[in-house]
Amino acid sequence: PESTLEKVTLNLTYIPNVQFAPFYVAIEEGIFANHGLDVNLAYGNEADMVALVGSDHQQFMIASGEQVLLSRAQGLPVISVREWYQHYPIGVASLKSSHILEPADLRGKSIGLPGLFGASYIGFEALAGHAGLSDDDYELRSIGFTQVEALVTGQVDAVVVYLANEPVQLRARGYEINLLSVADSLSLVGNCLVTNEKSLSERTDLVRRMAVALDEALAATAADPDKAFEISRKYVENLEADDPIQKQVLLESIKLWRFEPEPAQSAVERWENMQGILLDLGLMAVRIDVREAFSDAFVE
Amino acid sequence: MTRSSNDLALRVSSLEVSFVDSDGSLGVLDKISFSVERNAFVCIVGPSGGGKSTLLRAVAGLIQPTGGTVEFPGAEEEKSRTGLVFQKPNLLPWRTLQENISLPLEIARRPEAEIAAFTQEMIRLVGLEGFEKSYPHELSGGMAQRAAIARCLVQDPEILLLDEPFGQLDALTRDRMGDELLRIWNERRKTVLMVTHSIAEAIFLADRVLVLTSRPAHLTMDLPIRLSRPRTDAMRYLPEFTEASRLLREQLKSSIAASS
Amino acid sequence: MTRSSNDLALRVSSLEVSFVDSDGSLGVLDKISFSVERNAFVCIVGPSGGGKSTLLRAVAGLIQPTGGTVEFPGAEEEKSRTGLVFQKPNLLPWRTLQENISLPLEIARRPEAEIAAFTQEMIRLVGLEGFEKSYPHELSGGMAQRAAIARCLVQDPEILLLDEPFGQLDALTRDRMGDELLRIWNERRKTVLMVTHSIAEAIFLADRVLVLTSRPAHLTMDLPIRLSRPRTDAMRYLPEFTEASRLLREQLKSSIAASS
Amino acid sequence: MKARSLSAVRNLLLQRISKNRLLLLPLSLLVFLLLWQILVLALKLPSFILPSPAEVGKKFLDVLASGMLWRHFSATLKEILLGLIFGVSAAALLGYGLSKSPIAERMLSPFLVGSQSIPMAAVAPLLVIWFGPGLLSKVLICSLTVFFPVLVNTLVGLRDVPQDLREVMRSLRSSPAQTLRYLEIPAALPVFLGGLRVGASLSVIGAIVGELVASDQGLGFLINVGRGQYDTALVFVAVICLVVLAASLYGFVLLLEKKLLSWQTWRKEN
Amino acid sequence: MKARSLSAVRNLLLQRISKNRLLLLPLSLLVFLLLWQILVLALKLPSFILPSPAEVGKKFLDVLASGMLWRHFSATLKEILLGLIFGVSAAALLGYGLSKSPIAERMLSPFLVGSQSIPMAAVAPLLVIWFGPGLLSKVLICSLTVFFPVLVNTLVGLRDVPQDLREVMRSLRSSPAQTLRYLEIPAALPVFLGGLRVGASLSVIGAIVGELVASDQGLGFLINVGRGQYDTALVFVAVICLVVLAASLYGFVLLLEKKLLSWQTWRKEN
Ligand SMILES: Nc1ncnc2c1ncn2[C@@H]1O[C@H](COP(=O)(O)OP(=O)(O)OP(=O)(O)O)[C@@H](O)[C@H]1O
Ligand SMILES: Nc1ncnc2c1ncn2[C@@H]1O[C@H](COP(=O)(O)OP(=O)(O)OP(=O)(O)O)[C@@H](O)[C@H]1O
Ligand SMILES: [Mg+2]
Ligand SMILES: [Mg+2]
Repeated sequence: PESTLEKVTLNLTYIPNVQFAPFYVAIEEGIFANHGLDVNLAYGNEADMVALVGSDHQQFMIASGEQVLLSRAQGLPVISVREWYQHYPIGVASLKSSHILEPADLRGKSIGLPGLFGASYIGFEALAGHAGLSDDDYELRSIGFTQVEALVTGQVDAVVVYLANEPVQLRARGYEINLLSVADSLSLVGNCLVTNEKSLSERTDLVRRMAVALDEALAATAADPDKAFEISRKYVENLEADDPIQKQVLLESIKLWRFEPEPAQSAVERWENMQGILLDLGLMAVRIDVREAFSDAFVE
Repeated sequence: MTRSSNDLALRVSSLEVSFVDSDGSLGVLDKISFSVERNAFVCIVGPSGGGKSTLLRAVAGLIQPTGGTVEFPGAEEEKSRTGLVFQKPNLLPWRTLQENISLPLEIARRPEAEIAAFTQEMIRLVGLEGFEKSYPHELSGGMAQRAAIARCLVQDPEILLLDEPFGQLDALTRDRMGDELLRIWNERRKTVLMVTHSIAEAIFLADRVLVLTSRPAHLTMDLPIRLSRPRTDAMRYLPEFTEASRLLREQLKSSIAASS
Repeated sequence: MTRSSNDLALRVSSLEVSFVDSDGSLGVLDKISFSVERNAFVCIVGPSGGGKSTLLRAVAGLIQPTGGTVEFPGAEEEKSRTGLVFQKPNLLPWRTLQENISLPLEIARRPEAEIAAFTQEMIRLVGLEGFEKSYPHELSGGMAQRAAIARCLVQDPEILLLDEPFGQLDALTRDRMGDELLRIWNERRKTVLMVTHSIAEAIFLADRVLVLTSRPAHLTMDLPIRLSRPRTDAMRYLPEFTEASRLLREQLKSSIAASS
Repeated sequence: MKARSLSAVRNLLLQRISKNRLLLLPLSLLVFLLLWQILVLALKLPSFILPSPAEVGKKFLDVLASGMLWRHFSATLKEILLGLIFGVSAAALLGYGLSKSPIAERMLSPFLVGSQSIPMAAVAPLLVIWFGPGLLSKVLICSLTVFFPVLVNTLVGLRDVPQDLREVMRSLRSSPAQTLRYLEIPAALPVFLGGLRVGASLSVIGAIVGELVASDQGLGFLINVGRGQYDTALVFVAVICLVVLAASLYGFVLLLEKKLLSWQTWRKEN
Repeated sequence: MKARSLSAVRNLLLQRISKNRLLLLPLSLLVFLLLWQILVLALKLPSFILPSPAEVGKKFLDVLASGMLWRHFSATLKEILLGLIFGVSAAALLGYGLSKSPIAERMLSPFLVGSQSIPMAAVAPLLVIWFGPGLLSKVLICSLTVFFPVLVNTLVGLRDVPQDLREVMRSLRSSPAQTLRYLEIPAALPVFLGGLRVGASLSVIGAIVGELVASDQGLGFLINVGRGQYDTALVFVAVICLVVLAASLYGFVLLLEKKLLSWQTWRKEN
């Protein structure tokens, strides 16, 4: 019966989007309910949400790996309990005519990115650093979230993008592009399910149920993307039933997901890779113990 | 009409006023003392810029004297003790003539019907019938000033303070308003303190005429007018009238000469 | 002083003015025609609210007549043809007295030195020495009006249009200003058209007195004053003076009675 | 005399035109659409950067038909109206209070001014914690935006009430409440309404800022959706709705001015 | 008479206090810091949501010493000053023009109002494409923010110039330029400066909005950095700088008012 379901809020970043299809599926297909959860989805700024979860005003959110480290470095007791993404979802897109085929080709180019913060900045620096480039070798321009527009109007030579979104948009509009993926160079922690230490220790069962539900939701979505897309239309505004672009966005993001939890050892590696970049960039001042940043308690 | 000289409506004692103006302090009133008996009609004359308006405003309580006191012996109630007609009409531009005249009654929270009746009566008295709905800007200078007089009379104050109320009226209206004022004063037993720049008007209307010097103003003359009531036009040619006129004119001239 | 009656400074022909006010159209001037010879001194009297100010404003070109024309035959230049003193002082509140008086000269782009000299001369003429740096609000009603007169005189216009300029002055200043006005008029050969509400003043100052009726105003009398120049106080007691006074007073009374 | 009658004719003409001002708005709209279309043709930008009027028009009809537009529009409208009510009342009350106490004004004004310049994005978590992510925080931001111009103009308007009219009221022994009612409100109204004009059009931005930061409805949300899906026509539809909304609010205040200040045509001379 | 002399004493006291107003600001600042500290203690919020005054103070000294604060502060200041110059001049010029032509006002005002309500975030792509991500687009947004309140108050101020003073100028045959100089500017100044007060404090938000969307310098950028690194104390330092900046601009306009409107103490009676 309904009354036994536990009400929780799950914070997603930005706005309703097909990339969040698993959560819509989990609600509509009763996956959350099967685990005794009544989930309310909320949307907002990632940093704000991390602060709210860190202060235990809310319990769950989806956040990118570097946010967990950055916030822990500032003393926020947040912790990742389940990696959602297999690959770090950032890449560099350029028009075919620019002939940027590998990271080294970025030398001397102007590169647009939303700003000198967040996943796109960190992802780009990881990519460039791995190719032996430094900030003197290219010109970074903060252009806000106008990557597609800036690229096609020739304002910049390349732009830092989310792999599942902008490339699809560009290709769908007939632009031929080259894409460099961060994940090809380096294994980093992408989006994960994040909670806080207090919830983890005091409401372990709740956290477990949430993590398991996420697992099942990912599998269900990947198994029938068409159905997931149809379900998403209830949640995502302005989604046409036959919208080829948005459907492609969903397919592209499924490619990034992690289905089988891996042994803890390689997870530590991914977190350490991330920490190394943050330290190099001066975004973190001191090294922390990455083992405390995630929990593998729910990895089956 | 019986008047006891001990029955005072107003006592002004050593009144001093000075302003802080853009270059230093400006003494305007210099130890002015006088009193006004109940129901007396007193006129004030004096040179321009002397301090006549300032005196009236101090009596009305609109400016705080630098020294001295203004008292209303035996005044019954705090309200409606004085009613002031300013030198400028100062009508509220967003109210029609009628609404301007009824304002004091609205402020005093009188009943609607009474407000309407009194207002209409005053509009008739000052001869502005037909302009009830006009806005101040649609009135000529004289009409606006008549409206301001009506606004004061409608309050039925114990002491009427009038600051050159007829300055902008034409000769005929002026005479008529003077007569009306005497009638009202007589009927309703008012005390009147009026500034005027016409010596003839002062003598014709007043029981006493006070003469102020130029700035800093002090009182140089307090002339009783010994003409019987009611006053008639014929009195203007009596020797008493001419004599008072000569006295006042000379006093004014000498006080201006003395101070400048 | 020679004056040819053909030498006109101003010709007003069938002038009509009506206002659209809050309830319909209000006819104010009704086919007014008269002319003023060069260097003549003409006074206008009439009941309050009749349309005297309106007439002056139409002559000054401030309102567009509904009908008729205003002409200045043989005027040499467009500039400084008329100078108008309003019924209210209308000083600019952010300028000192001195700056208010020098304004017309600044507008006419006169040289600095000339501006200073003329301004000072006018301040002396109207007796406001010592108040050069005062702001309008620091002046008494009469002082402000004198400043407004000075502001008009400083322009040295061909035709002076004066709208009850002495309304707020005390009796003595008023007489003095009248004398000064006659002196200026005489010295500088000005044409003067002046509204006043004092019949005595009109007769004392003017070559001709025009009488307007109450609204809608038309011209009911054009009375030549046959007193010699220069005028002296003694003339006030001449039979011509008394007769003119009686005539005007009667005309005024009858015209008010007729229209109301 | 010729010059005068000429300008009289001109005045008459202008009167005619301004009487038929129902014609004026469509006219200027047409000019605007034309300019837009020319821009599209001249710049040859892809339509996801600058869509043509026709594309936007089609999108508009689509979302109108689906009811989506109205849902988000009414959500934003609600925030704005609530924000206006709170913001304007608070500003008017505080403005009156401060105008009576220059010391309080001097103590508070740095904070009031400061509060204007706090970017919402910077204090969003505090807002969410204190006021929740819902309606309240948006109404609050909107009120805050409206608040300031109305407050300043209330202060300026009350300061400019002519001193001699104040003296009239004092000589009539009017109570502070009566002075407020009979003198201060009508005298300060023109400048106050000027502030309301600004405030009313800013209120729209206020509500949108809140929605852009975090929301799941409203025109600001619709903009986020459009941007996220590179559906620029949708963004334009939302922006145009905002513009129309702001212009309507402004127009409403103008109407109010016309009604409340009818004496002003006459006021000039007093 | 007692009441009068009592209130005289009170006035004197108030005068004293307001003369020593150099004391007033630190006082109200102290009250503010105290309230803040109490809030921190009472709510027990973690410092990454609401840092204590001490933490923020320490951070302030850090970034001040490193020169980082000054670099970003001066970048924002530059945008704001340029934005103010452009915005205010444009508004004053256009306001004067529109006040002379009611028809033009009626045709343009919907667009002017509309332009106020376009959220920058929504048109950011166009702005970036047209004006680049750099200084120009920020100055533009800032000008646009300043523009509107100043425009409206210019219009209101010019409309309220007393008609009889206009008649005086006409009777003196003053040219339009002279009427502007001698009558309209001084008469409209009080209300115009009221608009400038609002505009000056809004200009700060204008510049920040641009910086928050896309930038690599300025206080808005610093906020983004602080938020990105969960360094809330840094965000607060930036916000406080903004607040101080806005309050200073406001104070500057107040000073200007005091200087330019010294006649206003006297104006009341005319
Ligand atoms: N608020 C004020 N600040 C400074 N000076 C003032 C103020 N009010 C009046 N004065 C000065 O006080 C003097 C007297 O002014 P007041 O208005 O009382 O004169 P008055 O006798 O009424 O003159 P008038 O007959 O011309 O009206 C004048 O010199 C004037 O400049
Ligand atoms: N702008 C206007 N709109 C409407 N009516 C007006 C306007 N100006 C004047 N009037 C009306 O015109 C008539 C004449 O006004 P005017 O000011 O010319 O009178 P006046 O003869 O100068 O009176 P006073 O001697 O009292 O100054 C009055 O009835 C007045 O109500
Ligand atoms: Mg006086
Ligand atoms: Mg008149």
